[in-house]
Amino acid sequence: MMTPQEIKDTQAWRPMGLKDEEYEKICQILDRLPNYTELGMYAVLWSEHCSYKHSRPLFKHFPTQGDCILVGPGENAGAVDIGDGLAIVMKVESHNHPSYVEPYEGAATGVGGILRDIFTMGARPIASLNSLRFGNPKDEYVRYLVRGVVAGIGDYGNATGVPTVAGEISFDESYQGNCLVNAMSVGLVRHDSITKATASGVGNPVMVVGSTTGRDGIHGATFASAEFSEENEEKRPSVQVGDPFTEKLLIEACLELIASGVVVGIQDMGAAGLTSSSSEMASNAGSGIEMDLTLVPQREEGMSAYEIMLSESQERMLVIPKAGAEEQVKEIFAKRGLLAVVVGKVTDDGMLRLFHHGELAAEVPAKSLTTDGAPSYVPPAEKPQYLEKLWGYDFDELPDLEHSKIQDTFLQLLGFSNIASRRWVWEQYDQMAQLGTIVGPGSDAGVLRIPGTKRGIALTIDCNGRYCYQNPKRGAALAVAEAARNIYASGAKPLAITDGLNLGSPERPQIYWQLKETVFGLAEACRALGTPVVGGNVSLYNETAGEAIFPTPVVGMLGVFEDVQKHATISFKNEGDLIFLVGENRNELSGSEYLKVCHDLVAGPGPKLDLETEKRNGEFCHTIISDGLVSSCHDLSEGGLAIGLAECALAGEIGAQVKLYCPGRTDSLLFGETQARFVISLSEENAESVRALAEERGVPLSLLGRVGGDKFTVEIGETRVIDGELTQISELWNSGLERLLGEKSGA
Amino acid sequence: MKFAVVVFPGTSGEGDCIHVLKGLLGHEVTILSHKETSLGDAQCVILPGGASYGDYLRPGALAKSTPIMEPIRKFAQADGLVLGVGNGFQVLLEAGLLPGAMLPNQSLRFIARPQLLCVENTNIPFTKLYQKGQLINMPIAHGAGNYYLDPEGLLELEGNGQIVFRYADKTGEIGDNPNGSVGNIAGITNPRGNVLGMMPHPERSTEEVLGSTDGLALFQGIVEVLERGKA
Amino acid sequence: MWKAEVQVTLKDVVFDPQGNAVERQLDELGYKGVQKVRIGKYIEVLFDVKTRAEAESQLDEICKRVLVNQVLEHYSYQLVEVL
Amino acid sequence: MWKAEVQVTLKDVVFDPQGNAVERQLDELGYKGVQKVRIGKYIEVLFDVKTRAEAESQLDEICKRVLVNQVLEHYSYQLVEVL
Ligand SMILES: Nc1ncnc2c1ncn2[C@@H]1O[C@H](COP(=O)(O)OP(=O)(O)O)[C@@H](O)[C@H]1O
Ligand SMILES: [Mg+2]
Repeated sequence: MMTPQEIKDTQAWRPMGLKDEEYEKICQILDRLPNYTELGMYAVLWSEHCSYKHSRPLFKHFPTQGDCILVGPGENAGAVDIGDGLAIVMKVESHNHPSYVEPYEGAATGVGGILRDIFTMGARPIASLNSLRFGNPKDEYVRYLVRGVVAGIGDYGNATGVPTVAGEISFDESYQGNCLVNAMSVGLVRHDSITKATASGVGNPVMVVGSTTGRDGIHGATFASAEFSEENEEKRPSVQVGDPFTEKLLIEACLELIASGVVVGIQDMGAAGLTSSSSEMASNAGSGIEMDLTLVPQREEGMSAYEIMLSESQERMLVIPKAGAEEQVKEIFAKRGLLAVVVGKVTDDGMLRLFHHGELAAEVPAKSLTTDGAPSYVPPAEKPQYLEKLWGYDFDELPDLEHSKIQDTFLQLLGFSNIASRRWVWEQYDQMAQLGTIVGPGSDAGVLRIPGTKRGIALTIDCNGRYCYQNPKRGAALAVAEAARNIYASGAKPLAITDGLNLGSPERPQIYWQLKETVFGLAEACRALGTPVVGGNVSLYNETAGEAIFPTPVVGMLGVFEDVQKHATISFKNEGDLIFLVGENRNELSGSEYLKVCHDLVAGPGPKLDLETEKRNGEFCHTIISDGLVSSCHDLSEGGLAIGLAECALAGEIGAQVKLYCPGRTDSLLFGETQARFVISLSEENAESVRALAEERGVPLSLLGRVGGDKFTVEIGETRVIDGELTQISELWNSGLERLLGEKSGA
Repeated sequence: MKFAVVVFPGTSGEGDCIHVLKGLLGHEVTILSHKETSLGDAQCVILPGGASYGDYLRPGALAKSTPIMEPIRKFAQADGLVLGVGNGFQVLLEAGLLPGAMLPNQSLRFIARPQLLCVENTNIPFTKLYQKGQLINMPIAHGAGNYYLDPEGLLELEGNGQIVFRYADKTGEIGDNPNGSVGNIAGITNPRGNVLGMMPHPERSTEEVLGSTDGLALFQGIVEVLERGKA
Repeated sequence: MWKAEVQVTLKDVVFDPQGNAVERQLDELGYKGVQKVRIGKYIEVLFDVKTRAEAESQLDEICKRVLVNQVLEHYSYQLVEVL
Repeated sequence: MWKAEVQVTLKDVVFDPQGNAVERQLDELGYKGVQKVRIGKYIEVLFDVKTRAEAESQLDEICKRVLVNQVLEHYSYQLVEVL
């Protein structure tokens, strides 16, 4: 191993991803030259993945306070009060790079990591969600990625007994060389059991629990902070094999341990393993930690201090119990065949001090490693040029859709990768485990009941990357708006969000501009809709060969029901029900799937945003659902009105007859993606009350048609422009994804 | 009634069974760890779903040789009622308490969805409250439900009426097979009819809000038989 | 120390869904020469015992009790002494 | 015709959760001599080609493209001529 002087002479920090000035800063902090182990620890923790050094200064813009917020950003996950002394803990995390290299294990370990963030807080994981982006499925490698990622997410969640209740998946060339795999996990905890990552109480023992430590995944965090390149492919073994079995044992052991009341602090070992967990816990408590690395259970011979500190072996946690409780901790883990070993103790000098084979291997101020101590940058920002071109597009140039072509266009969209039913995906996920799921995937939001109460929660995760590309700020706000709409449409009240920011390299001014705008957009929408941010994840450097992905800020939102029986689904239900549109159609096409699929065009600034209208229309839907006035409710998103209506009919396996009046363009009426709209169905007898309420609230409401029969038809004026047997369009829609993924022959 | 639910390391379906047996039906339920060597005074033993040992090696392969399996074997020999659901069925197969074995689903994908079944045998305690030929709706959720048995074994199974459930489609025809199982088999019993293994989840179809109540009759059937036995 | 290399294969009469899927995929990719693919397990077990006989008898038991499902599978193995 | 017998194993540095769980279970069952278990795949591929060279070059390609995940796995094989 290199000496400190050799490090200095050979500039060994550079290949580790540290800048020269960062090395200088380390020398200042230590007031000496760092040794190799210390340098490695700084390199990993000061990577973008761990320190958010390019994004952190922006976080202050997020609203993070609210009556229901129990734990905001900064902990392993946020915690939100849902009443009755209960809280929901939630967080999103990305595993984009590992999943691109090894989709099955990359995605699986992503799920494992986010589950640990949840049960670390003392919460039992009760639901998972995921948000996925891939390139064009025509490409063989893309199909391989999709298959592997979905199976990996499924198998890990299924084996740990956590249901997947919602998610999203979409395809665009922008993700061709860089897929996105964001996993979200949600847990339930009593307020008084919420546990934090803190190493307080001088003299308390520090214990490593769970799996053994090996050489796997060393430098995974720096890997996730670098752009994709050939060279990176060589660092491959930083992907690991997930171990859902051990994870399940770990969940049960940790929850039992926390319930026993002896835990002072607990932290999972995610990116940068022992280094990040120990320094964060010490830093949170303002304490120090001293460890003898020789005591860390190792699965390989001859591991160095550097390797032990940087290993990202999965399914491990760091626990600080009260002094004297060591045996109790060991027993809880041993019962399940898991290790629990004292490796050190809490000190009061703020230092992270590590011994290995009797020698001092590293000694650094714990705080200097964490986000508080890491450097942070405000890089230059510059509005990208492509925007002017997009925004300058004149939609009058575009010929409107002829009536005779509508049917074919409708069918084409219905079977298209971004619109066809996601059944192929969610059927690989156990949606019902734990028997809490009242509405699983296939509606607008997943709905769960909360055992022992009348309450329930609604969960969704959303983002339209193309909108964000066309206008990052507005697109980000629209992601929040869409999530809220999905919550409202299920009958719940939006409470809070967790976000996952996926963008390109912040070191490029145009991307940093996107990042800034994205944060502003999220913040603005969260303020307007009253949903604070309780935590999130940042994944930057999502680019290949200098091409960045669409900025993709995924928004995971939590909503709450006082009475979960009063929820709605998207399915049309009763013959004869009236169908109404809530909200207004605008004459706009920008950002739509239609424009992309049928005209291969991305133009304009995306759909307009009006947060007040979003709130008004959403709350209106929430009210009529709570009052039991509607049979179904569905918000309109990709594919617009025609597709949204068809989705309600297809989900309910019942036909619908719709009559539209077309004052503007036909294509935007049918397929435009104007926001703040919902389709509801209700019985004739409830129509008056719903109309009256709409009027009172100033919500536009228009009658579209009736539910019934076994056909789906749409008329414009006197012309029938869409006319399909439900069974036929159902086949097209249900098998669309399978066909595109080349899985149709299946068995 | 006294039910015992067996929990192997990694098992996750015990909560669903307890919710139904205790929460909905009001019976006594004890949890038995895999290390237990006695079933206590349980009147019916349930091996629940969820991936024991992470489904490593083969589903059920590592659970089958745990200590608890010995008393279960004896209990079954003494005509005690044993129900294996999902992973529990796989354990019963691996342990040889039921004939045959499980292969990965033919699609090689995990599949979770509502599923129609046809009840073929109503002469056993578990299904006495169903009608022969009745079409029932129960969710499935498994990665290896592709039941295999050699042709001679299959003939014997058919001859003895040991096939209890088969997959069926909306029209009531046998088919819509989700996993490629031989003969569209979804559940089987032993020759004496006191051990039932099935891939569909009756405990997940016991409440209208969860989509179906068709599984309730299975538990009620068990209770009826046990009550009569006691009287 | 003895190292066992165990091959576990599906019996010929048992349909192999995984092998079949790979076979079809290879065909689609244009490997027309590929006639058949069967997928089994390859398990390495390291024994810390003195004699080959000891290793062998333990291995046989382990295969039958845990590693192999004899309803579906066959197995064969090589045992080699390692330092 | 040529028959390839391919052993696919996890790279040494990669942790094998399955093997680890089997190892622990064998220990519980009292097989104290078992030191380590690693679980991989054993794949048989039958080629209808004339020469060993042909079979070999196809096999290598197939392993890399389909059978083996080189991020995590190694492979080795034997090729034998069959009638
Ligand atoms: N990756 C996924 N995992 C689980 N469920 C998914 C996934 N992708 C989509 N779904 C489900 O499919 C349905 C349709 O998805 P989407 O079109 O994104 O809905 P929406 O437009 O209402 O957000 C939703 O119920 C969603 O939860
Ligand atoms: Mg929606």
